[in-house]
Amino acid sequence: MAAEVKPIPNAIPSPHAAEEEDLREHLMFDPRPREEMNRMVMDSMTHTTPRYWIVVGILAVLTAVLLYGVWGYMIFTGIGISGERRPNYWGIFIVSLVFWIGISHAGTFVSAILRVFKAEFRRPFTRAAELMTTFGLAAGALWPLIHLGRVWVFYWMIPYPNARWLWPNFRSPLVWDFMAITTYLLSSTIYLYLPLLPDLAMARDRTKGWRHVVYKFLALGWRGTEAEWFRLRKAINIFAIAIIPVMFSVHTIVSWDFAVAQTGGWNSTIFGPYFIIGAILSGVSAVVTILIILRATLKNMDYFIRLEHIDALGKLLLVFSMAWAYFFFNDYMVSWYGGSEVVRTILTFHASGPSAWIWYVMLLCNVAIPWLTLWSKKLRRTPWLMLIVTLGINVGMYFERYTIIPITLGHQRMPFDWGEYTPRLPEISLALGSLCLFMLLYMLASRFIPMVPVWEVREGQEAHQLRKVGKTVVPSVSELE
Amino acid sequence: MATSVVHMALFKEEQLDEAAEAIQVLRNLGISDKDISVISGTPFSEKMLGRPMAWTSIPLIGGAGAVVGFLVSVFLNFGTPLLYPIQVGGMGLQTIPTSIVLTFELTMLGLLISTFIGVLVETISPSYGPRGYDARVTDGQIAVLFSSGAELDASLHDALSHLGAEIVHGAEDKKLWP
Amino acid sequence: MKKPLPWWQRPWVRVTAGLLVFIVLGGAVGGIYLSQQPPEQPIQFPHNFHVGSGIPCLYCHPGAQWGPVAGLPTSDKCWGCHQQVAKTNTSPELQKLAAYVKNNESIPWVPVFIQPDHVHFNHRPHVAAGVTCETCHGDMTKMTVAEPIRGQNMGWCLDCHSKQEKEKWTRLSDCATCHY
Amino acid sequence: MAEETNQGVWGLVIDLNLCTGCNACVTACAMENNIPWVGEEDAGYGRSMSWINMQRYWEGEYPEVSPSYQPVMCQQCGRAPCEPVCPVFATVHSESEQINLQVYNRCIGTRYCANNCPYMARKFNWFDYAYNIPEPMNYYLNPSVTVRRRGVMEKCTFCVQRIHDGQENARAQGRAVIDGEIMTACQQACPADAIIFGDMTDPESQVSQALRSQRKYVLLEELGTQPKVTYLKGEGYYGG
Repeated sequence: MAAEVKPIPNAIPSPHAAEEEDLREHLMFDPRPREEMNRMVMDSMTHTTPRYWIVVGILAVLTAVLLYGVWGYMIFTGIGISGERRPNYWGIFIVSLVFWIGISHAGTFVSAILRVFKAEFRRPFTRAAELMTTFGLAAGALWPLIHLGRVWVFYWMIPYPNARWLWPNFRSPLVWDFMAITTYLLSSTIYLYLPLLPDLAMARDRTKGWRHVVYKFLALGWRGTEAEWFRLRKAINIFAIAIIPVMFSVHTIVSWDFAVAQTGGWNSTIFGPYFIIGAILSGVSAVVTILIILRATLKNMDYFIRLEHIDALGKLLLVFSMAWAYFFFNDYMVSWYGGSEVVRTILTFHASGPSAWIWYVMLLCNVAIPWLTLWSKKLRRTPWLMLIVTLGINVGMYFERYTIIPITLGHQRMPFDWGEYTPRLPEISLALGSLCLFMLLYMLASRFIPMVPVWEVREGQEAHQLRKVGKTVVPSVSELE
Repeated sequence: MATSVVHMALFKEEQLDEAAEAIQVLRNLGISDKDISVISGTPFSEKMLGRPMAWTSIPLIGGAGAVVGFLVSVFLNFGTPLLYPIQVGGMGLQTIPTSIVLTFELTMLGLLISTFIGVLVETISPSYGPRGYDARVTDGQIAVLFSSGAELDASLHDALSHLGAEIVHGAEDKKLWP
Repeated sequence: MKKPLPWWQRPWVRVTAGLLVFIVLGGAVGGIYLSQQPPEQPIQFPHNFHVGSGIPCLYCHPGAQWGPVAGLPTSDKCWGCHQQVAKTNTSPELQKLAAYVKNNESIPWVPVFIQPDHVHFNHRPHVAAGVTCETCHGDMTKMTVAEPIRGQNMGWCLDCHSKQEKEKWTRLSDCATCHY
Repeated sequence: MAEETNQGVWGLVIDLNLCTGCNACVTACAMENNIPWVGEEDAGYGRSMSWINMQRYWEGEYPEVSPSYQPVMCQQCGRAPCEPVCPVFATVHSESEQINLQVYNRCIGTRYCANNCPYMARKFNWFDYAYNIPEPMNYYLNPSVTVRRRGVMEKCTFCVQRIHDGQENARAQGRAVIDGEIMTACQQACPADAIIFGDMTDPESQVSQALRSQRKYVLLEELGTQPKVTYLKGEGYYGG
């Protein structure tokens, strides 16, 4: 069966050759032997240049100083070194929390939703996206802690029997948040690990020294027996289906942090889906950003990650950008039409207050630029342009959260207590530090975890066939299970 | 069984049909299905290889975990407020809308974690059938392992090499996990 | 890369890890142990003898009747009796008392039963409700210097409060009863 | 101890016609409740801790302007939006005093309650202000009130320590609390007697009488928070 995967020889040259070529590329109809793919992946993993170590070193120092150093200083002096003040009790700590939790939606979206719906183009980059989920959550889960006034007693949010007879308040959205983020972090980490088992076994068989010891431990003695594959398939199926509602619940609950409050501009029933769409928009953009960077910097990745994938994700991005605009407009329209005095003043404040430029940059990056560029196949296949567009979308999404959190908070019901918020240096340093942490973790993982699920790619290549229909060929995908 | 040796017939990745054939040959030569096992680098379902259905208790373990998670959430939502009743914001002590959130999260957490524990336990618990391993499997090769006495060797060897298999006699069982 | 497994076997790693665990655990255990020990007092005051000879607690700690703080006796109060007691001149512990009185100094008693700043305890309602001293302070007929009661935390308070009459529970479980 | 079950519902009435905006209440509150001063820089940045916000609004066009003042403290809502959002029960509804509590040592500093307070009545300890009070000045600290450390939220408590004290005294003397016996610090300090505090369940108390005025209103009534602080302003008369 694998033989049929190969391109049909002597295909009649037709004016549609370019389209055919795309098809081939789309589902990777140019299979290479498994050994070669393994070798390519192992190579990308073990190959390090001095430049890589310099970047890692710089990132490590930056993380240590900008994130942990400043955080430690803040713990010892007080949260006051941030720019927060009455009435802006939440600033970019919470903005960053929402941002990173949003980023973490990408992996699950790519590898669970696309897996369940059998979108075949997902195969080569599921791992890259799942890693983003895990590390995005690792960076995001820091923020609720950084943001606490007394972080050393954060464990009071954990339900456990104690000498105080007190349990957490399960009516508080922050406890839901805590539970949801914990659930999502654990399940997405496991969901990263399960499909990794065969690849870890592959790495185990091809390494020596400390790597071998670690892979041997992590691969759990994977041999590839029928029972093991069967079990893995069952577990992945359970995960793929169960993790989707968990993913939706996480960002819905994050949105409820705002929506359940009576605060003007927050109390909106549409916040749940609006936040989810925003999260997927920023997450998928981040996936594209990372894929472009991986393709450019990681060895052998141009075979696995192709312009076709970026093209396909670009189409998704256009759809999500439109969906985001729809939800944004819906939220705006209903709030504005409702005519509540406080909400109307907030909406006016967003668009014409001293921070209005943030609101306009948000609309520019999230709507205008994607709509103007992503419709074009040619532009979608231009990596540097896609890099700019996707980075722009993430800037726009950051600004969206910034508009919703500190700017809205500054303009509430008591006009005497209106205020503005400007982040101070320590906060900005922490925000940059978490970005450094994310990049550092990702870079380290890229040299430790096989970045391409070779067995999934192989499985895909076996499932795909080119079928001749009349004068052209069409791809067909068979069910493997 | 004590005297039998584990042999391994290695097939190239594209020789799936031959591998399936080889299993049939082994069966015809009187080796029962439980003395055969197939290891591969790509997921082939038992249907493809014409093998008996594998069985797993992972959905069961996952379901049990979900039930445990549900019960824990019921205790946290409806039990803990009674242990020390604290009024907040004019809400009742046990509120159903807020309890749904936690119930969902903890049920899912129970389901997903126990599914993983199921995989972990089943993977590291001892398995039956012939054991053996070859690193070429992760290169996509298909290894058909079978245990048989030494006297069957000649006929087996012929049949299997006819199918294009590379035969490893007395495949060693490497210790793959500490 | 972050997996420390290959270094597990190295002896210095194990020794360091062992030492770290030992220090952390030892520090925790030691801290808890020390917090449950009676502090060093300026005079080894024999509660058992005084209570045994029939002196009521409120004689030396009268504040318990009317306020939050029970009070620790001043040297005047001790001297009121002890200047007439023959043993005062012989016992070495009582020589210390005599010295405090002579130098007109207060006795630097170390309070044993202290509440943290965020807990507001008042003796009066407890005494009025008929709670005996030994319920919270232990049996003083068996102690010389006062010893702390183990695990006297919020759960300990609530445990007793929850055993009171049902209609009092609203007030006795209210956070503002102790925390403001 | 017959009156143990009936603790009363405490209420505060502020007559804005009488208020001159002299800030005596703010000062008295700070002294009573160990409210630290935050220093010039932070106060200018909007981090002053006073539990009473003296809100000043200008009326008219310059130069014909006249200020109006409104002291806004925690409104002790019956259905407080700040309470259910706290993850650790640091701010709860007191069943026995019918006020809104802040338990300082339980607070972990999420600041969610402050966001959710429509009256902006909550103040946050951004730094260890109270522990940086210079040497002789720390003698002003009131031993009946916890000194707050960094990272906790705080707000007006209706001087709950005074309520406790009054109730406890009355109980020890075997009588009910007399109206006017328990005074909040702001009430005590108000030179214009614009602040009235007392039991709203007692129909004869000064608070209940004031509450029958036609001039009464509560802040942001449309939110349904059921505040225990009532304001009197404008034309009208006292009494029902």
